[in-house]
Amino acid sequence: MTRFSALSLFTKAFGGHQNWPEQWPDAAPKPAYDAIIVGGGGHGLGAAYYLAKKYGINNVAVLEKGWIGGGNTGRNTTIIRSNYLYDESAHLYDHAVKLWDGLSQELNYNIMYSKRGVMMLAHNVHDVQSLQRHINANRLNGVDNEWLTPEQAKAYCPPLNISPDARHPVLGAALQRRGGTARHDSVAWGYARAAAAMGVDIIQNCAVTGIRRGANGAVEGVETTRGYIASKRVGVSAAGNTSVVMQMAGLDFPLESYPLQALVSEPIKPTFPCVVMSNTVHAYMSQSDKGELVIGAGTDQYVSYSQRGALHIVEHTLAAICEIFPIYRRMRMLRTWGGIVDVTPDRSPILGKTPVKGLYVNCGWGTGGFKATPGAGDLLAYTMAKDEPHSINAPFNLDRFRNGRFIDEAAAAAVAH
Amino acid sequence: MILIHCPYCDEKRPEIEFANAGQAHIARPLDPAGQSDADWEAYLFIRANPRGRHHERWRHVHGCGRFFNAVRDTVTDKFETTYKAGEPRR
Amino acid sequence: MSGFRLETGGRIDRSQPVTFSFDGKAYQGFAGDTLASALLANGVMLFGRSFKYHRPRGLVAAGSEEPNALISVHRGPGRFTPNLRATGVEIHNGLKAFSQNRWPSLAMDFGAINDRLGMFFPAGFYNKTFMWPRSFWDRVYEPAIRKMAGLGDAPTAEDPDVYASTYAHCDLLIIGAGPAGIDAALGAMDSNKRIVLIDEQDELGGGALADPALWPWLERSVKALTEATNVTILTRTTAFGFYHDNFIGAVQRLTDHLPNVTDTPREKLWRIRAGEVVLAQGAIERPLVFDGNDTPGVMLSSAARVFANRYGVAVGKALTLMASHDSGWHDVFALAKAGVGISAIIDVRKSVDSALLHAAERLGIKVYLNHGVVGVNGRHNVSSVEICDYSDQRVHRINCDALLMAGGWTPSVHLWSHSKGSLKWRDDLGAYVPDVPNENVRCIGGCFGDWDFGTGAVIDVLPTPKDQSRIKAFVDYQNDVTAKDIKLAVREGFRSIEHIKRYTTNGMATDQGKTSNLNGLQIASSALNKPVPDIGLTSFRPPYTPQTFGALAGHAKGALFQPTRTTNIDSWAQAHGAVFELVAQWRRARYFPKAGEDMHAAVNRECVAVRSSVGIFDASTLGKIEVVGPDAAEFLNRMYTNPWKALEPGRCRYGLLLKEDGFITDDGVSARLAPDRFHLTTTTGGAARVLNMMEDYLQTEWPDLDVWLTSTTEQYAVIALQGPNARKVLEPLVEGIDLSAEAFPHMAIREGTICGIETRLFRVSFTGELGFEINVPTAYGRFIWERLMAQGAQYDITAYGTEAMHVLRAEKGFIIVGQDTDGTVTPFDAGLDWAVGKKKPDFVGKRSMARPDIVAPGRKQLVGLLTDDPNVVLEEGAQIVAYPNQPIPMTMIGHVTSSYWSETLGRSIAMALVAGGHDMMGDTLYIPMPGKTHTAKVSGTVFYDLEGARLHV
Amino acid sequence: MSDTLIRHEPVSDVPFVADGVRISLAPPMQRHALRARNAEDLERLLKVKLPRNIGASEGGIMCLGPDEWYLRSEAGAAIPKGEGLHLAVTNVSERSICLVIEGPRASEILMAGCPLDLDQFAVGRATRTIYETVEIIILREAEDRFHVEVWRSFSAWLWTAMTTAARH
Repeated sequence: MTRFSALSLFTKAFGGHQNWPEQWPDAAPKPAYDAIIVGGGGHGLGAAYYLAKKYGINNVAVLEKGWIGGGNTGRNTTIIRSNYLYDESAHLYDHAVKLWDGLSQELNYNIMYSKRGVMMLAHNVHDVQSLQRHINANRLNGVDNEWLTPEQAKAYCPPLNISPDARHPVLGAALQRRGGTARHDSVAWGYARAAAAMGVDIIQNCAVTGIRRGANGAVEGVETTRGYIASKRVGVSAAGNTSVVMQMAGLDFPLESYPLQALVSEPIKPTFPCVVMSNTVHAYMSQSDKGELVIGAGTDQYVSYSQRGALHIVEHTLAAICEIFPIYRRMRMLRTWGGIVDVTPDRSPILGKTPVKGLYVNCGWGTGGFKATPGAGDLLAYTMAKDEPHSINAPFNLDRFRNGRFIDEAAAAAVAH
Repeated sequence: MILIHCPYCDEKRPEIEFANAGQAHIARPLDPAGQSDADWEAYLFIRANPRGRHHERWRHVHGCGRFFNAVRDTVTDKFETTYKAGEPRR
Repeated sequence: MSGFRLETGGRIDRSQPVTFSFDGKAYQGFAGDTLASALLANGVMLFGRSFKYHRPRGLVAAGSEEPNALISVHRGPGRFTPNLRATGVEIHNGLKAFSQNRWPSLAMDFGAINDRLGMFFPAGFYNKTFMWPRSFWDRVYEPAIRKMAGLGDAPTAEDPDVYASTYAHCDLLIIGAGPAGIDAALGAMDSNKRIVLIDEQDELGGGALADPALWPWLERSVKALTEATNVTILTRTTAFGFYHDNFIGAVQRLTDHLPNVTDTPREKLWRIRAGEVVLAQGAIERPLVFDGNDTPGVMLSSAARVFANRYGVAVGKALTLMASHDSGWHDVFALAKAGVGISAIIDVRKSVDSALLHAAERLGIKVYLNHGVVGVNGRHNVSSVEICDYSDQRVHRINCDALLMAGGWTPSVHLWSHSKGSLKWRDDLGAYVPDVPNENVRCIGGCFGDWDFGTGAVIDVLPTPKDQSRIKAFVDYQNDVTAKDIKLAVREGFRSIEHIKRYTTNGMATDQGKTSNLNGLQIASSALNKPVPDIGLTSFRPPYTPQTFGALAGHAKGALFQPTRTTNIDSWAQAHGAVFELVAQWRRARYFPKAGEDMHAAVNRECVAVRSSVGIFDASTLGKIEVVGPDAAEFLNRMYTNPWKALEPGRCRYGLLLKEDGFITDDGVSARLAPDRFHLTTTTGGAARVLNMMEDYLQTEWPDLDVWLTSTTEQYAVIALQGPNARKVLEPLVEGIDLSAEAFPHMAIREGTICGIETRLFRVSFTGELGFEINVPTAYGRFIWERLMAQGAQYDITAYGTEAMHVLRAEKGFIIVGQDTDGTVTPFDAGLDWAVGKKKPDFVGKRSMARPDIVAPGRKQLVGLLTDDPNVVLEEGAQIVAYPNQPIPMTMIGHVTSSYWSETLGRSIAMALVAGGHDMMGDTLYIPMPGKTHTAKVSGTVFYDLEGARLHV
Repeated sequence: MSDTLIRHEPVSDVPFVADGVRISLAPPMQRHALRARNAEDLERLLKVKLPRNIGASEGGIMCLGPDEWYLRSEAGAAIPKGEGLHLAVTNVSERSICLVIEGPRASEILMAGCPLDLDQFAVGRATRTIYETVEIIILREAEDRFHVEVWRSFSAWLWTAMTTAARH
């Protein structure tokens, strides 16, 4: 693997950039692997990378039905934060944030992790109570999250409207300074390149059509559009399509998949210094390195795989944005798109073993999977390598829906992920 | 904004008059106490979430107020049919 | 100076000169000019700087596909708009336009250094560097990258303009009013169909506007359509998105073209539901890809024709055409006819239709077949071009001041694709055309690939003897994506067109790739050595062209953003200086400060008044549901945890509602008015949710029950009269109800009149004092309130708000669902076992309460907390630990849900959810806060009048 | 004491008038939600004829759902409760107010926020629907006159929304 650096860029420039090698080879499936990851998003590619890097399993294939990073990895608003309420969530997401830090250097691929800070707005007394509860819990969990007065919030994010006459006045905000954004495509590509360099096969345009199980019920391999591939370890990291894949193994899941839209404005010079989220008004926004305002909209109300959202969702989102940031009313929406988010009954992910031996799952991240990318990848890799969950992802098992041990951030605090 | 045929009003009405109510034909067990934890979990949480033909419930909440059932393709978002609550699965 | 105004021709009104400015310099144009045509007429060729290399750029197109000429418009405070296309800005007197992305000036831009260093910034360069030293990323590299990025400046002040929106319905929606669209409208005009005809330009005609021969027809047609009563014409309107079931979003621009700002809406959002949609959006000409194809003065030949015939502007005095398609020849002939000088026609093809050759000959235009442009001279304007004879690779120079490109045509299938209609590849056009529709929609004319200006060759990059790796042949002008960037992406293993797009950013600029996507596909296809259809097509995403946030938000601004619900008594609270809080959609009085009082002083006074005499509280926002029918009691018995069948008419009961998962979702006191009629109350925020949940069970699980639910939340204003003197205040005003303790005990309801108004009078208390809740028809709420205030004056009756209400209920240990419970709390956790009907075989949520983790020990349970220092009021949301001296992360065993200063008790009180709390009475727990760890003892949740004597007086 | 002194209405009693449209508050009236499996049960109780098709209205009674009717009557008219019968009569007289939208632009103003095709909405037809996010009941009283029933706490918002649309 050619090492990326200013120097290599400089020298290659004089060769007219003619001799850059492939960032990852376009592998064809081998008959068998020690481990297979279904789903070539950031989570799946990350899992393959950590399997090879940390757990010594290099004979790994990542099967992607389309092109890597083409699902939710390439369709989200790239928010990174870990200021979650429950210990389980805080530990899970903070594990990811710790891995984000330094990931560019580790992968030798600049994924542009920008610690611009994530600010969550409180618009009413209930919001204040719930954000205070977060801040206190985060503090004792060693997760940074601090309270800002409206004036402090305005100072941190000048476009913010803190007029007390606003329909939803800002009563304060919770700020996680380590939170921020990253360049979503680069995350997928960086993991792919680093994993491939360690022997992982990245196989695109290869859709899984079946999961073969042996007499004892354990996984033996997967049928794909490019033939049968054997492996006793299969990790499914297919986001919105998880239910479909799991049914191939005869498993029904507590999941529903909804369309989620996001949009960007035309690029403008730096104007928005951080990430702002408002769950009461239902809007969140940041500005990309390219200068676009990146805005997350809500989900549609019905199950859909069409990646096609409704206009009224966008109307409501932009009305909300214009209420919180009135200076942007003349800005223009450049592009909208839809993703498919898989949602569990408690809006927390499922990450661990399944009732089928050798079949592992990472799903249910809803609208918040990107921020967890390195953590989810690492924990899925750990669980597959040891055939048991890491203490961090142990609580995010399937059994909790049977036993009633929910990790329900939303119900607890009406905080959207 | 999809158009939804309300089987009670017998006309297509805009989506914002309706509230989706999740997967259809999941009847509440008559004897909840007699359910195993697994059965109860299935009733509460396990969903088909199919990529394709999907049975779901809608409520014409800002219309006639009725809950009803629908068959919709989740890939095209197109409705195959809608029918009144209590009518057999289609 | 190259561009100039022609003596005659064009649709501009030469009798109406218009004065405007660009970068501070005043210019003159005519009514009907766009900023682009007017500046061209003044010889301006340099319009902007490119995104990455800051290369000087001029116009490429004449329409909304323009990638280069992005400018900002200043229209006074709050009316700054960046990134507008000069080709779409209609000039008016006083228009102030500015170029972008340059410093200090458009002609002299320091950023252009990037161009010199361009070789170090290939596609994806940022992934490969800026990683060392690590700390530099946050502090040096990223800020620098961000500063370079972006196009126009950001708005800095609130936009004073208003925006409108509406729904509309029609039988036939025609999008695009070129010849095809107009013909479609004329054809349907005589039916009884409601027709809407939309076009993004300021007048109908589309391509016909650049073809004077069609103007008489156009005039007749527009007249006919304008007169037809069943045709609605929307100009300056862009259909930007095609959504489910023929639902189209369109934005109409109403005032930007007017010299004076008015108070009429700036733009209007049309949300159109159409029976049938006809797409007639035409096609967009494709540039050719060759070294220097971004030099100002290099533009689409169809654009040059539009400027000449529609605006009476020549883009130069000596034009050269570089063609691979016949259409360019026709353009050039039209230009010659309009009096524009043509120096040569160059065509990559070895042979073309002889008719074209003869026409060129007649006009005396020199023709070079089997030639191609391999270089362009001039930095801010074309001065000459190098052309190569492909037969012998010899290169020679042709002088010209503008170079026209005719690279073939791309049907505008954007909206078709939004609608999920499929596309098929046509090799002869080198383009995708509509195939199978997914909605009731059809494409006609140019966007169907159906045009009459001949054929052409499809090529990716013009052949050149130069070293391909050294030339700058642009594909995406705005994002500075060159052919070699796309080849680099392929070389680095990006094979899907989506990957190539994302890696190179080709087609991701504000023009959404209208002129670049197909060239990009062709180049990728040859680099990958695969036919175009095999490498896919990037998806078309709304909007077709960028649309303002304001238009999409429509009316929803300020007061109209979301309704603020107010009660009938709200106006009184406002008049009496209440401080309000927002609860769900409601606005509620939080406290009523007297002069000099802060919240705590006011709340203390209000609480003491209730405990010592009488207080009055507006409880109108409580949700109410009337449950009527023979099976009413049976239904409630199944819904709530409590038993209801034995409740006698005239009595009330506290009801606890769970979700089927066993967790508390709502509560409230409900009354039985008659054997078959109940008056339910719910929390303020829960009203709609609870009614929907009950309807759900009633309609789908128990349709056999004869019971009906009606929301009466807004039928009644509710006034809570609380305190030892409550009865004395009420007695003189009520008729038909014996208020004595014996006749009207706690938790009873009576119907009668108050001040002559019918009332449902509850004897209930959320304060622990003797209390009544007076329900009267909403319209009379304020009247009754004021009568009670008058009557209570002798007892110093005190209005109190939600904050005092919270303190008073907390002193009694009454919970607030959503504050003391949080969606993970069972009745047992909350200490509400008494409210669960033990004998009932079933109720909603019962089964879930038997799940392993719900019956397991160590669940968080609601308890009281008394701080060792009575003056310390804990923070709501503060976390609780058993051992204070643990390292981070600490093991948290619970959190404070409610915490107040109790003036009545002269100390602080709190409630908390604590793991195993019910077995911890008297234990000391710790609350670590920044700087100090507080200690508190676990107690019961009732802090005042434990035996409840005060309720029953 | 006269009613006007003791009633407080959420919107102005001064009509809004703009080019082609007039928006005004209807006088107080009685409103009842009628529910029953069989329309006959209600007809027997109320001695009136109920429209059978959803969307139909006659004699001040609108059919809003398969088992739901909305009765509007003059203030003071006696409406029996039907105690013990297999039906439900609930008094909701003061739950909502009625805005009268009239004039050639009436349907245009309504369609600014209501997604129904009111050009095709016959005179005499009534339905529950929505205006942006606010639930309403509309009755087309005449070609150019609509009655809009809206819950009181939403009526100020609706008034502003429709008068704003009318001004534009």
